[in-house]
Amino acid sequence: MSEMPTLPSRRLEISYNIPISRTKKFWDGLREGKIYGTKCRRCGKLYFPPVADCGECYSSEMDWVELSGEGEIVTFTHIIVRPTSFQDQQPYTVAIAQLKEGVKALAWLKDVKRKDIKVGMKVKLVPRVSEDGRVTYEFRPAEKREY
Amino acid sequence: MSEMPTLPSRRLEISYNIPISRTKKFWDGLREGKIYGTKCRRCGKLYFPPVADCGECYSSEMDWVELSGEGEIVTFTHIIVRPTSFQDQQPYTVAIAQLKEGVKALAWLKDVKRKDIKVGMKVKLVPRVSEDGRVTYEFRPAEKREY
Amino acid sequence: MRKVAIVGVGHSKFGERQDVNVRELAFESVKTALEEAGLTPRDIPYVSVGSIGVWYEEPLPAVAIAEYCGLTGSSLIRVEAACATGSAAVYSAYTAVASGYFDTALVIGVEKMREVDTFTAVELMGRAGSYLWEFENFGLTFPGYYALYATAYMNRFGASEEDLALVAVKNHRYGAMNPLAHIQREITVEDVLSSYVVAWPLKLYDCCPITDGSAAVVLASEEKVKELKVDTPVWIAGIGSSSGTGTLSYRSDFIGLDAAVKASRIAYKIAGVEPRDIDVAEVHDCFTIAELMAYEDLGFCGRGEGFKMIREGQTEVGGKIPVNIDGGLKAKGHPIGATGVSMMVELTKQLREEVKPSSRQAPMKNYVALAHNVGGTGHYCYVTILRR
Amino acid sequence: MRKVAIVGVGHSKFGERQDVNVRELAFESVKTALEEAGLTPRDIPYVSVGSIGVWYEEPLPAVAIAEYCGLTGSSLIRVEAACATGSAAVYSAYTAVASGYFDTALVIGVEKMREVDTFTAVELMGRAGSYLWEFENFGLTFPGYYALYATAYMNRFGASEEDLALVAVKNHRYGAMNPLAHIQREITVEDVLSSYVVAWPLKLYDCCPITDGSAAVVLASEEKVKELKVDTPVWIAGIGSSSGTGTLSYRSDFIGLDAAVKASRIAYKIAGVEPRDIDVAEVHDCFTIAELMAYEDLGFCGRGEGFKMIREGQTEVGGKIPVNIDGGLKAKGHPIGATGVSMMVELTKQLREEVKPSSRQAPMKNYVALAHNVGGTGHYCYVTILRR
Ligand SMILES: [Zn+2]
Ligand SMILES: [Zn+2]
Repeated sequence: MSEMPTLPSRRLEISYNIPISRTKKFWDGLREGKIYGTKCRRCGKLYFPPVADCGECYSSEMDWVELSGEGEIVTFTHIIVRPTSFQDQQPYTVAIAQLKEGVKALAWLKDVKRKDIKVGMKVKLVPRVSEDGRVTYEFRPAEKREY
Repeated sequence: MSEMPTLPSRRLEISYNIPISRTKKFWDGLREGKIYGTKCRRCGKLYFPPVADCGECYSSEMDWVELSGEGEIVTFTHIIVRPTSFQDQQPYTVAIAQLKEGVKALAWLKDVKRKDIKVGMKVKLVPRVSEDGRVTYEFRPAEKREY
Repeated sequence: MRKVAIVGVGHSKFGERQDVNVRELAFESVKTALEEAGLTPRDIPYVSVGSIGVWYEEPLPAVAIAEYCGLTGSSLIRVEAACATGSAAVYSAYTAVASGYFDTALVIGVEKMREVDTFTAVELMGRAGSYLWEFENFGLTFPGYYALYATAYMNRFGASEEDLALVAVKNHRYGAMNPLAHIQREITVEDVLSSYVVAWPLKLYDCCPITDGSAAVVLASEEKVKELKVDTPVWIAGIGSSSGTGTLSYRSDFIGLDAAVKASRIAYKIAGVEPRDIDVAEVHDCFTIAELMAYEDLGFCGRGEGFKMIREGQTEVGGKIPVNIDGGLKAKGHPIGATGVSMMVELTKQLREEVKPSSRQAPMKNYVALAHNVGGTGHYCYVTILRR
Repeated sequence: MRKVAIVGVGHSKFGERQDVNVRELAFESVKTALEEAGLTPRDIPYVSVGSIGVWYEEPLPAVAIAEYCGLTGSSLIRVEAACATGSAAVYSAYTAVASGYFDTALVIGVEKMREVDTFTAVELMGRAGSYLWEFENFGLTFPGYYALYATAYMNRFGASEEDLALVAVKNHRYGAMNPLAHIQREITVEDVLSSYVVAWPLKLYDCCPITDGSAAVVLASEEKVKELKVDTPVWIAGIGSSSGTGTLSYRSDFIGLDAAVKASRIAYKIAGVEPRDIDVAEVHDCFTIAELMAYEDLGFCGRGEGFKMIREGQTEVGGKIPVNIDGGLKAKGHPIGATGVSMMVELTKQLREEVKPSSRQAPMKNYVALAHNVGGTGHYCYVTILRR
């Protein structure tokens, strides 16, 4: 910060209670080891992340569809400079993969050395409970192998 | 809060270093027991709170003018329901007074019973250092008296 | 300048809506508005979103909502004018269509305020004045800002706390008839006077609740109105807007809002109408005092006469100018970015004479309606005049 | 639709500006813009302010700035389109004047990002994607979003980290000639490659700095331009805008921005020009990869050929289309709400052929210039074409 004279403001602290009623099955699914997407009953569009309403045909009748989680990396990055709320984490790798059901997913890629990660690499999206109790999901290599 | 299922977000914490270079004399003045306004050297307009540029004639040549602080209450309120960052304060009275130099000021009104506060009451604006070290200013009754 | 009409409206249930996130909440209104207009999201080239945010998790609400509603690819903008944000979003879409740039536009107003606790909401609203000179050391709150006006107004004109309470009683009476209102319950003057003090002289029932909600309107040019064969287009006859100082102590007095006076005079002039021509009005009653000042700022009565209008029932159905007969911000709720758009939805329905129950339908003589939407404490004001 | 011209421009020094607050910073640009136009604040009926806020203390910046600049009473609006906010503010004022509602308008773009620490700024920017699906669990950052594009682009087309570095080297070279730029220092490819990794493959010198700054432009209708006897009005020939999904994984690929392609095609069509007609362009180089994709999205070259343009020096002065010859976001800085307005200021000066030193003045053939302003990672895009 600058050495110009400043007045420190009052600290603002905010956290949100994000409503998940309409996609609760997704979060429950993670705890049961499942990755769900939603599929529009009217037009058939598949969504991941899941949605409760279809932006394509405006139907709100969606079916929950379990995804295989199997896919291929489309792109990735290693995030070194991290936001305040991720300062306690080690640098992490974020990847986007094309899942075999036709949708893409974005998540951390774990259990693989940085130098071994390539576009096109086969991965599997799996549920995970983080050290601090957050229910989330991550990619892992589909199989251990050498490049 | 609701009992609907929610996901608690990451906490956001923000505080600002507010630049005061161009009005530093005001804040220094408070520590010296003085209340300063600024007066445009070109068009003569007097400002309180002070400004570094004149919105009237667009000159940036301003003189610092010490104000008497003497004024009359124009309006006031007692704030009972307080923001998070004022939760440690007792309810407070905010008043706006017309100062005799022709500008108005807004500040807390202290040292007077609520029932004794009236529009038209004579007050004096004085510098103050708060318990937690903030340099600020407040109104006090111009003289102790009965209504 | 092309004529522009409202050709479809949508409105969510207002209230504590922790059953939906901000995208899902917006979808509820967008769906109905598009259906009414007979359009699909792919027919919409321009979308303006009015939302303040900060009390919900998405910092780019326009993008998140456009994605959710299948509107990605449209020309997209988010606007802010404090509590007049909804009207500013309408205005932005209005000039986009009036200029000839687009033939249709969708306006979405939405706010999700109940994802933070009450004191955080009070903090976030309180900061939205002149932070350094009013909040940092003096902890002003939104009720506090209006309380400063209430004290000055009552002192100057001899209005009483009971007069303020009458505004709340009227608006709750109509809110009780509006199934979309946050609070659908009648109250008495005694209820208001005995409710706890929030910022003296304003008590709990002088204040609007903290509300989640969304509203949407579809605008179309005159040619498009013909093409769509819209039965009862509601025309935007004129919009006036103006602003006030951020710092309250820079204001000349505390008995009315200069921005509202100026905005309304511009709107009247453009629309070619006078206050007496208005059949029904929505005014910005975030606090009871605000509605009384609005009567005066809008020229419904002379300065200092607003509290007489409420005493005499002149702003009820059957009175001189029915005001806030949907419950107003006071009972319907004030999801900030949605409020101005919600006013357009209500007035469109009033002008179409389709409000149910009929005790909540204003009688139409001139088919002219007015929306008065204030941002902050007169920091902004937008006045919109509609005509069938 | 009326013709609209830029008749006055102002621009603050960009940089870490903890010597001024947001009001004082805006004043610097507004003063020059009004002086150039020969107008006073009382002549301005409409003000649009582009600013994201959250990193400075005032939640109602438009109100605070209007007050400080003596503009209180004007029709006032704040707009947001993420990092394209400045262009959206221009667009809002443009339609307000083009529609016939106002004869003049003032656009103010301003951001004060250095009042919070760097990691808080990273957090605030990172949240501005799809909060729930990208930030909450995965901590995406703004460099991270663009890094996902860089990886895909390099993998697909065989571009190298050196190619990205060449963008930074070019823009720093011009930034070093621009006294208003945040970073006025030339760098080498080696400097870029050896700087620390922020979000692989992007390194520190692939990223724009965190910058404070303001810019302002005055718009006027054709009649007003005549009345003001403006010597060299710069006309807004066309504005196109579009949007992309908030959630990155909903995108079809990561080698270009759909919103930029669509926005530019709209702008070209309205202006009646083609990419080869552009004499000088400002493109949104928040990261080096973004400039390469911009060449392609704007049709300056084919898909996958952007890195060849930079290798061949085709976007320098003397090349096919000089790009970001004021230093770009990369060296001039990227005070978010100011950036789009700053692009208009620079292009206006280029079209007036008054840029000093002359090594930073693009040669004019058609007197046509283009500004490409992206919000987020293609969440928004505004493309504005100016013509003298
Ligand atoms: Zn569908
Ligand atoms: Zn002056």
